[in-house]
Amino acid sequence: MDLKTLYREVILDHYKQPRNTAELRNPNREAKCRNPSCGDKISVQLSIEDGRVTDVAMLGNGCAISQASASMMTEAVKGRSIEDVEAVMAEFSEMIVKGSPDFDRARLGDLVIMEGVARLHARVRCAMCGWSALEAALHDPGAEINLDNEDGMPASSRG
Amino acid sequence: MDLKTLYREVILDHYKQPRNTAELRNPNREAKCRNPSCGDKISVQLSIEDGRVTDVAMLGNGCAISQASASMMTEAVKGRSIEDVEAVMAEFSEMIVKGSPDFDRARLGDLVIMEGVARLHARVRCAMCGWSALEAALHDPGAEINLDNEDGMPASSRG
Amino acid sequence: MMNSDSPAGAGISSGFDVAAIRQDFPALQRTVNEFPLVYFDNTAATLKPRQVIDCITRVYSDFPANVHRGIHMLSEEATNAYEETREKLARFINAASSDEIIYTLNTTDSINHVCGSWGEANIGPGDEIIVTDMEHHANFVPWQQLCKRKGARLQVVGVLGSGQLNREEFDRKLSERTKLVAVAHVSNVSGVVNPIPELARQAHAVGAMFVADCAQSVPHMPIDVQTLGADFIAFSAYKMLAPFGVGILWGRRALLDAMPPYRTGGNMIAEVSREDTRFNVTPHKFEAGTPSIADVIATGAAIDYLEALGMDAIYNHEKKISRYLHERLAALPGLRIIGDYFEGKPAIASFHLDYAHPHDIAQFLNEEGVAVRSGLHCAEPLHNALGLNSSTRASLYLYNTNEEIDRLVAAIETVAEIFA
Amino acid sequence: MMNSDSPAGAGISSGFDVAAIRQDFPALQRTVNEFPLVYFDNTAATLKPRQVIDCITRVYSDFPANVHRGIHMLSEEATNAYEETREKLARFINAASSDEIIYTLNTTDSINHVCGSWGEANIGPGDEIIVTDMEHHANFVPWQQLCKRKGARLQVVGVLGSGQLNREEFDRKLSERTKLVAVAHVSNVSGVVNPIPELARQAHAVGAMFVADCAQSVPHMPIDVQTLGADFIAFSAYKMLAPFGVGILWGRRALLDAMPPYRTGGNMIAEVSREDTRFNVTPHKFEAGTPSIADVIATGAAIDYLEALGMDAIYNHEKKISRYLHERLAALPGLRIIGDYFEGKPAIASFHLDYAHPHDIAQFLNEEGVAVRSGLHCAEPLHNALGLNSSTRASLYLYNTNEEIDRLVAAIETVAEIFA
Ligand SMILES: Cc1ncc(COP(=O)(O)O)c(C=O)c1O
Ligand SMILES: Cc1ncc(COP(=O)(O)O)c(C=O)c1O
Repeated sequence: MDLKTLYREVILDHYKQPRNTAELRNPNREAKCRNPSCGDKISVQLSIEDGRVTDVAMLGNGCAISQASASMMTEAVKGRSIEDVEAVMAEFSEMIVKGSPDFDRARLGDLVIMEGVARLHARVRCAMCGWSALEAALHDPGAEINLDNEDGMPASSRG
Repeated sequence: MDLKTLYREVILDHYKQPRNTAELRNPNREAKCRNPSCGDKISVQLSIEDGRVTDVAMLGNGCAISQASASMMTEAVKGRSIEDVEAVMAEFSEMIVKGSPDFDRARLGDLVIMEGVARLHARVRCAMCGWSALEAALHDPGAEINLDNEDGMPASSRG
Repeated sequence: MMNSDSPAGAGISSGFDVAAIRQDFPALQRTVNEFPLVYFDNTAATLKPRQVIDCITRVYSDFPANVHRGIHMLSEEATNAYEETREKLARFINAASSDEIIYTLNTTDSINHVCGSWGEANIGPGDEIIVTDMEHHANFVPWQQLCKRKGARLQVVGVLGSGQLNREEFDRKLSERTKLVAVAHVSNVSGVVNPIPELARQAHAVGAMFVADCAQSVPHMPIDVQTLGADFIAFSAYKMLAPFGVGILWGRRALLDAMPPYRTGGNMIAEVSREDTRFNVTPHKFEAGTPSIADVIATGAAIDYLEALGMDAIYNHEKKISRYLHERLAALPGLRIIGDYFEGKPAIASFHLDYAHPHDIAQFLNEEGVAVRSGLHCAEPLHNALGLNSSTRASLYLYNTNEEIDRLVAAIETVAEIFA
Repeated sequence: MMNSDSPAGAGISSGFDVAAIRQDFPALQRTVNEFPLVYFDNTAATLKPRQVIDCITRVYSDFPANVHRGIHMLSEEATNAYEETREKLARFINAASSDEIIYTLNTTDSINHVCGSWGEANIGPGDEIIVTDMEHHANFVPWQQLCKRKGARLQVVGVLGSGQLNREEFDRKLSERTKLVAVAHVSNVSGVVNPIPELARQAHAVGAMFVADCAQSVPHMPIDVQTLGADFIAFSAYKMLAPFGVGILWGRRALLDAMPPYRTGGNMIAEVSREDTRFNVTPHKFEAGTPSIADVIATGAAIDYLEALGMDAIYNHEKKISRYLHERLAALPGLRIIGDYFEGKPAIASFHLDYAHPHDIAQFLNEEGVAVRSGLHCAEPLHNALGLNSSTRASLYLYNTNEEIDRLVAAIETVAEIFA
């Protein structure tokens, strides 16, 4: 898929109309992720009940890839069990960060259309921003994660 | 003049039998020079009376070039007026440090046979060690001069 | 000794012959997605002419030895060429002596030298250091952190809507408490050229030291440290056609002589005993360990290249393409350039588009073969001051042309099509 | 991606084929006074194979761009190759993670990082730091100066007549007051190999940090930081076939994470505001400003070259030529080698002659085409301890041969003729 097609068919829809952007009233988990290369920030809020993500919101702004990826993320995790969410996170990271072809396509579902981002190495950070916030919300609630400058992996430095 | 000839005909004579190495009884000027590339040190002592170097000694040890150059230096300055000594120092430095062909041959006399050292860039320091001590004895008595690592010029750092 | 071929563009009759100059740069032969490369990321690093590349090859093929006046032939050749670059650099910026030229790793390292040596020794509680909002992090964070360590106060001078320094605020913040002023000569984002001679005169009048970050000026315009007025300047060789790995710190001899060394170790010493160390003289006392020898020597080849073209001619060419760049960009709907255009502005334009994010812009520009930077350009305080998250920067150099600017404009129009 | 040609000497059937290896090194084609060059100054800097030289040319011709994940193609290529070397270095010394590899300017800079960051933060009055008399100034002066600044005490452990570390004195000086121990893995003068694992175990037992200066071990023998036992190691790329301009600091991740940055500026930050700065993570928080990008990438090519030959095979070759070197030199009248020979001694021999000064020896050896170093080799405390003003050092590497050792011996005999 060439870049224009990737943007036109996948990214722009979510960029222009990102899903789940209404602030939650009573989130019980929340975290932020910041991309130091552009200063963009995404916050993720979760409502978790009985081991299940009953509601999710992503707030903040950024480039089309980070917004689209975070928006798709909210759709992918809403209503899922935490176990499922963890598994999806792992597969998404395998696809985007490792750029490995060996991820579980079935588990990723619609997210597979983001595969083309893996070859845009400098944009891996963008694609991971919302996901890193999600991961922090689950494992280190309240954290403000910085994406590492070089390899797009979430870094543990806190404010 | 090739290296062997330079050493055989010029350097080794002074190296093996350096002139004016007896410590002076009552020097009125004295300074040291150290070559940081090998740790060698040469001290120069002067007796100056009525604006004239009535006696001179060079003490210390080092490589053949530094010893020979310092030994020749003592012969060149003994009995000369300070003005003459300054002029000889300047011409010697012109010949060795600058490597310029425009030095005053007449003024340097026998010292001209050291000309071949100028092309041994790494040895300029060696050839200048005794001379730098002489200069310090005249202008900054008591100093311990260090030869600069790169260009063989005396440096002003004091102990 | 290491004199290189003249640049093709320096022919007698040709004036400034960009087409010929371009032949010297192998990277300009590259294509991206089948488009010829348009390289507009020169603020980050310039391309290298074959004269510089060949010089590196020659050093490593012929005399890849360590310096410091080793007696064998290869070391002698390396030492001579290494010290020759110091002479060339001194002449290039009109330093009083080549002893005032210190080789470091990059501009950041040069500024850290002044901060870690002069700053550590001279800044105390209650003192103030002035920087500006338009500094690169390299000339901001070290001073900020020094102030924190020392209980001193960082005074940050803002910028006006035009992008220019707020001189009134500068005058107000400068006081008897000011011990050091650190200002970029040319902003790497807005291209603003600060009036260093005047600012330095004001700083000196209150007894403050003046550091000019010349990373974006020395490569682009003639610089004479005798008239610039700063006490220290810092710049990077790789931003002026030379290899990575060499920064330069110039400082006034008397200041350098009085400063303690920054790093310690081999070659910067005169004598070492168990008990104590006597240091070598300026500049060697600041050059601990084995330097980037080949990169330094090839920096000499880069200076030969720049001097053959002439810094006046280079700056004139840049002014021309800068005017065209700004005209063309200003005409694009939804595009705003950071800072007002002014006559003589270096060919740097950082902009934002109403309809697209800098990272997406850079991505699509790359798709069309146009290389630009997007992000904060290591100048977060400036972006904060302007209320911007980030920007897209096109920065040009001596080999760039109006035709390439047309390519940039066409590529931005593609972005508009996709996002609009 | 940046994989280079295999070295000619790594053919399947050929074992360690020195004749073929030598073809890779352009400098070995040189003559000095019509003699083929014998390069025995490898401790100061090694020659470079064409694989490394070609890699530099390729970087500057194809993607001479800055790193830090710029979005355009050239920056992406540069970033990928730059980070790939970090992986290669991590594998080469068996680091737990490539995040533990920090690029610096040289070994001296690496040690200054530990001293200026960990040392500044952790050393106080009454604390003690142990070094040895056989340290290079790079691993001596920084600790001595730190002790002076902090009111701490430098404990210097001497060497025995054999050249070996005085272990009894080490045991005696090590105490609860010891906060850091800094020791060379291999002496650059005597070639002594210190027992780092044991010394580090002892240091850790009293709660001290251990820094190993591996500038002369990593290029010559297999190194595994997991078993070496040190907390930090430092070495220089240009001593292992790579370009000048790259030092490496390896440290344990947890220590690096807890340390403040050494230099500050661009790229080592996460967020900068007027008031404060949050730093990037390890290793980036230690890499301020633009690094020696091409030199780092070509360091990857050097590692490819060394790995294709195999570090075991390289060390075996060196042991063989070392034995021959020591045998031949020991047989010369009036010649004494610093330190006793031992099985496995790296091919370094520093010697003095009764009848001639090291500078004169080096001069005449150069005349015969043999390149050696003379002087203090940045190890003045060792020369002081041995009562020597200076020495002449022959140091060999993977491309050197017994025939070249014969040339050295013949050249020393010429010196004897002239001076005797
Ligand atoms: C104005 C300015 N200052 C400082 C720097 C930092 O230079 P370096 O990365 O060589 O340390 C840059 C580089 O982008 C710059 O543009
Ligand atoms: C044992 C040892 N340590 C440190 C150094 C210093 O290395 P650099 O000059 O790369 O800083 C050397 C270089 O000669 C060395 O041999």
